[in-house]
Amino acid sequence: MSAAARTLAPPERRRLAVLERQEYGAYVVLSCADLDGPRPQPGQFAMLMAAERWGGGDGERPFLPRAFSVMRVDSAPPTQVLQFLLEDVGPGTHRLCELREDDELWLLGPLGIGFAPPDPGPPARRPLLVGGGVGIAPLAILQDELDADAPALLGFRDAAHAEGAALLRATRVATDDGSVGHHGLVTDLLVDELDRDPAAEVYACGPPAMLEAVRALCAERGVPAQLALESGMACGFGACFGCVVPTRSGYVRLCLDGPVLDAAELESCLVPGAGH
Amino acid sequence: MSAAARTLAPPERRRLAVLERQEYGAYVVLSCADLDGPRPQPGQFAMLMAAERWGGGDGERPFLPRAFSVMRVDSAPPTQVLQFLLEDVGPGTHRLCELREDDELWLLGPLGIGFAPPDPGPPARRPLLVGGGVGIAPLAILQDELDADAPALLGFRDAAHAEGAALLRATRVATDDGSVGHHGLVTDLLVDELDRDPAAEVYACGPPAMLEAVRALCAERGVPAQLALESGMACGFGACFGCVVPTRSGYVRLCLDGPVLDAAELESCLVPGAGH
Amino acid sequence: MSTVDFCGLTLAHPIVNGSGTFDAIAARRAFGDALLERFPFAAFVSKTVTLAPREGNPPPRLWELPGGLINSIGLPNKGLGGYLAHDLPQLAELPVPLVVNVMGFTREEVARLVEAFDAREEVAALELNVSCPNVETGLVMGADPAETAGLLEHVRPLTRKPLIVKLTPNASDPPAVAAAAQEAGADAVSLINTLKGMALDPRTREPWLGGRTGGVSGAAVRAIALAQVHAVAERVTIPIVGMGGVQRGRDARDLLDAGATLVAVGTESFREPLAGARIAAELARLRQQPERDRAPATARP
Amino acid sequence: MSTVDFCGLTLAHPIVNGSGTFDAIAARRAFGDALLERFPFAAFVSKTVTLAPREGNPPPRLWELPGGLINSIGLPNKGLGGYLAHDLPQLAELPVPLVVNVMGFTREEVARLVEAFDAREEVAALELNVSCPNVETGLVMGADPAETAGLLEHVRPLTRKPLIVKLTPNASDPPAVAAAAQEAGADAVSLINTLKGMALDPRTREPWLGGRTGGVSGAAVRAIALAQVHAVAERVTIPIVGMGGVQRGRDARDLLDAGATLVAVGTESFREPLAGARIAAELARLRQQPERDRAPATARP
Ligand SMILES: Cc1cc2nc3c(=O)[nH]c(=O)nc-3n(C[C@H](O)[C@H](O)[C@H](O)COP(=O)(O)OP(=O)(O)OC[C@H]3O[C@@H](n4cnc5c(N)ncnc54)[C@H](O)[C@@H]3O)c2cc1C
Ligand SMILES: Cc1cc2nc3c(=O)[nH]c(=O)nc-3n(C[C@H](O)[C@H](O)[C@H](O)COP(=O)(O)OP(=O)(O)OC[C@H]3O[C@@H](n4cnc5c(N)ncnc54)[C@H](O)[C@@H]3O)c2cc1C
Ligand SMILES: Cc1cc2nc3c(=O)[nH]c(=O)nc-3n(C[C@H](O)[C@H](O)[C@H](O)COP(=O)(O)O)c2cc1C
Ligand SMILES: Cc1cc2nc3c(=O)[nH]c(=O)nc-3n(C[C@H](O)[C@H](O)[C@H](O)COP(=O)(O)O)c2cc1C
Ligand code: FES
Ligand code: FES
Repeated sequence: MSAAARTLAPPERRRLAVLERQEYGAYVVLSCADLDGPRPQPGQFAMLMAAERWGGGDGERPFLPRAFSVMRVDSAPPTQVLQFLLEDVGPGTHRLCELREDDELWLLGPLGIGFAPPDPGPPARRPLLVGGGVGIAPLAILQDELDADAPALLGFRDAAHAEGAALLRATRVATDDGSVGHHGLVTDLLVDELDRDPAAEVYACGPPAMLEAVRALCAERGVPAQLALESGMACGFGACFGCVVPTRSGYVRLCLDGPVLDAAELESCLVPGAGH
Repeated sequence: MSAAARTLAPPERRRLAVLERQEYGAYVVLSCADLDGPRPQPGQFAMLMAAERWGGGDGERPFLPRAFSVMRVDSAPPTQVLQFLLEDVGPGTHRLCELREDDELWLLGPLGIGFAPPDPGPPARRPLLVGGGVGIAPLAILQDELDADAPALLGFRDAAHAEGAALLRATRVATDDGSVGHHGLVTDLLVDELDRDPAAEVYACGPPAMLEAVRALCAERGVPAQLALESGMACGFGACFGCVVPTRSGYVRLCLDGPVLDAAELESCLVPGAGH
Repeated sequence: MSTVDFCGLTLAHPIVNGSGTFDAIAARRAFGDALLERFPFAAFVSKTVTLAPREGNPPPRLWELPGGLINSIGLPNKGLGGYLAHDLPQLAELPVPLVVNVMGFTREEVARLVEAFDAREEVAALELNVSCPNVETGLVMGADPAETAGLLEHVRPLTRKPLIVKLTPNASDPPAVAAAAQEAGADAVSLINTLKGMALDPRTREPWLGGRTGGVSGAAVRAIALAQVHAVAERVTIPIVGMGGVQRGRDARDLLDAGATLVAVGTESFREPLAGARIAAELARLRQQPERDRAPATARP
Repeated sequence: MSTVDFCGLTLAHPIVNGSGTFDAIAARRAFGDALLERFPFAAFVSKTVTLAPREGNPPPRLWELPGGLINSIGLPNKGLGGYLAHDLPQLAELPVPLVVNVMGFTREEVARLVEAFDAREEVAALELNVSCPNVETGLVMGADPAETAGLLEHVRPLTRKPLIVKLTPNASDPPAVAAAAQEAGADAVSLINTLKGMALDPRTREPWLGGRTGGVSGAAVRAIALAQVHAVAERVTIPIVGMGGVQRGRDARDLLDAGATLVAVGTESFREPLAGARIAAELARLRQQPERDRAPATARP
């Protein structure tokens, strides 16, 4: 597989203004002005914290910054706008979801290694994007960068979450409760696609259980897959050794050697403590 | 002197909505709807904290509630509105000064013992109100309750702070920088008033140095004085023993046996740690 | 909610107060009898009583921390005589059992306090505050297993009332101290007391607190308290009163799951006088429907 | 800013990193050589090195606290051989002196580490992490004065490089341990290491951390660190590296005024990689114009 993608981050965190806050059902999209930041690669992430009052929430948290995939980059020089997709699951995401236009946040990034560009082949393989829940975020920027509109198979809990599908193109949706699209798992859609044409390369991000199902399926069918994982992070730049995930070559710091990992490196995606 | 004034507080803190936020130069006045709260006495105080994000400010504070004198009660049944006068001097007051209409705060109160009603005499003594800086707050509600408009002698640092004088009636103002009114200390004005007519009873609140000057002056002239002191408080209802001030009868908890103390009980108003 | 048995006492729920963090007599002055109707604790633990009266440390006595507080109150109290004459009758009016916390600077002092309260049937149990140096040996009683055992052997025979030993966290091995206390006849242990902390005056650069150093409490010590309660629970079989930074039902549940029988609320009462009642209610809810906590679990499909 | 002398090393300012809280090699991968141009610390302290390689504790390794963090990283490292072969050459490229932090489970292990680094001139000083049990005696070296003295006597003769002993706060009497270290020839002490803490999984009710317990750091421990640094400074004459919860110039100044010569920044670097540089600048400003801090003093007339 071709070289993975890392754009270096400036070591200084940047104070960015929120330009826009949009709601997509259960999700919030924050657009931030990052004028002189480097352009992130699909799959890279940033550490974010509100510039004001990062703390004093439930249980006197948050304190540490939080990791978020870059969902989309919108560069109309001189301005570069970074978009993030947020789901309120605790004090950190809650605080960020509260931010309104002109509020500010601290951003460190872009961080980590993103998705590697599709293998030119031969054999030529069509990219398939597979996302679950808020894990669809890095697939949006990836879809933007891929020449053709790669099909995006997206799984959600319910209709409110499925509204997030509007952020991608060429989508097929599955919901746990059947309220939208296929009633079942997104991996059902993946099986379906791979049955139609196995010459595919899978790019996936989502909760551990979903990623594990994707990994097992692709392994079984010999389909290459790049998986964007999650784990609890304190720093995002390799300082704390807190974000390790087990791989065939031992623990790796997900913030440094991931978050995108080649499925072949993983025995399992069920990282203890991740993805809650 | 007649019995000091304490209205009991309900043991449950109340969540109040901010109805209005006004600025008076360097000060902020918050008006809060306290429908079913008891009516506070002049000189009583409340413990306040923002209902959301009380924390995450400078140095990861605030954490504990903060004490504030009730500045004014505006009862047009069924609604009772409590007003507080705030000066931003640190993370707690900063957060409260940030609150806008419809934001909510937690209030516990009314707490402590307020000013005792004027001694009926004989000899009859005219009430004189002496305030410094944000210490003018309890004098406003006191002036409202006193039959006639008792003269209020008010000292401020500069013109921006002196705008607070608009909150009282019958005021004579002194400023440290001479930008408004008398160029000098508020005690100069007090000397002046006492020279004109020594048959007075003084009600004072302000920074320690000012209170101490008032105390010494009144002691020297045999003028009775009630002083509203300050000290660092954690609880406001006698639980922590943290707010003690030294009196002739030993340490007393200012939140329980004050904040208004009879000047005769004090050797000095310079309470260590208080007032900055 | 189901009642809790603690050393033979039957309590309405597992939430009590930490000694010195709630003055029921003062609170009644501030809140009136409404306090008795809504009393937040299942038992009341009174502030440390010493043999002689103490006026406490000079102010300032408080310094706020991130999610916490340093206090250097200095154990002000009326002394044994004053407590018996003035405080005990009023505390006896509370709707819950009374636990009296005592401290002495010699074993003999502790013995006299224990004897005095053993004689009072208003007193349901005794808590020994051993976070102070023994002036005879110079060792902090609660930091040294032998010191603690020696103290217990000395006072255990003097009362049949439950004896709770309150451990200090400023020790290399609190579980060893707890084990020594159990060996020597303690009926229960309580922990944690405050951690030693300090602040400097922003201007003078001298220690801010009149007592120079003080004790750290509040949310900031929560994880330290949980670790110590868990470690002590692995060493002793007697019941544990767990405390340290409890703000919510889930914090109380953590301590109970770590091995505590009761949970004490301290600093949080400063922020909310009825915090104890709220926490007891939250705890009851959590126990009925633990899934509540799982909300985040399903937050992502 | 005026330079600082520390055990004969001349440093550009008093701010360094806490061992294990900044991986300069990893940071260079994330930030490139821009890191070297803006390097935030006046000296670099590397993560604890052990004789044998360690992969560290199973995840999860982190739990967030009010104003802090529990970590159970478990000292992952390439071992002495791997460090010498891979890390040392890269760390030697840093624009600041290198302090190597080592830990052994026996005195002999520590001795071998000290000897190995004594031989490398890339290494400016050594820090001994004594927060672990001596497998021979079962005692935590840094919690017991005699253990610490014994270790020092064993390794002191092996190097002329400055030896810094990193103290654990989980001890009854850190000043006594510091005094023992000085007696036995330590050139400096550093404190505080992390406080023992724990968290339970909200769902399983089992310990959250793969290592079951972990170490508490961050703003939550600031006041505890200041108290211990102040107490140690009253007992020893050798220089002190103070750390624990430093987020701002004023936190650093508190530790310096309490007796520290250098201040280390740990957890705050996770929130801001260049925190060390910011704090050094804030400190310099505070020292030029201490009145800055007085602002609140005059906030009320
Ligand atoms: C590389 C990467 C990219 C990501 N991209 C996105 C994204 O694009 N959009 C998005 O919404 N999210 C994303 N996440 C997840 C996001 O970082 C987390 O949802 C966020 O950190 C949660 O913080 P919180 O305070 O809101 O919730 P927390 O309270 O931190 O809860 C989140 C989970 O952490 C655990 N937890 C609970 N309490 C604690 C505690 N005290 N300390 C430690 N863990 C605790 C539990 O398992 C809980 O379910 C990404 C994560 C990574 C690593
Ligand atoms: C009875 C009473 C009535 C009051 N009425 C009013 C009022 O009407 N209006 C009003 O504006 N104010 C009033 N105050 C004062 C008000 O309570 C304080 O200004 C407020 O608590 C300051 O909190 P802060 O977080 O803004 O500032 P802080 O940061 O708490 O600073 C305030 C002072 O506290 C000290 N300090 C600094 N850091 C700490 C720390 N970490 N821990 C403890 N102390 C610290 C310093 O001396 C500092 O100058 C009253 C106080 C009392 C006791
Ligand atoms: C202001 C204050 C006073 C205290 N006084 C006492 C005391 O007199 N005796 C005692 O044993 N513990 C005392 N403590 C310790 C508490 O009982 C409790 O152990 C500690 O505060 C931890 O609980 P918390 O974090 O919930 O406050 C005091 C704590 C505080 C904050
Ligand atoms: C994630 C993490 C890893 C650490 N690893 C080490 C280590 O390897 N060796 C060591 O001596 N101290 C280690 N420490 C302790 C720090 O060096 C420092 O003593 C402690 O974190 C207190 O400082 P702080 O509050 O600024 O973080 C570690 C701390 C953290 C948070
Ligand atoms: S998050 Fe700190 S090393 Fe990865
Ligand atoms: S503020 Fe707690 S006793 Fe007065």
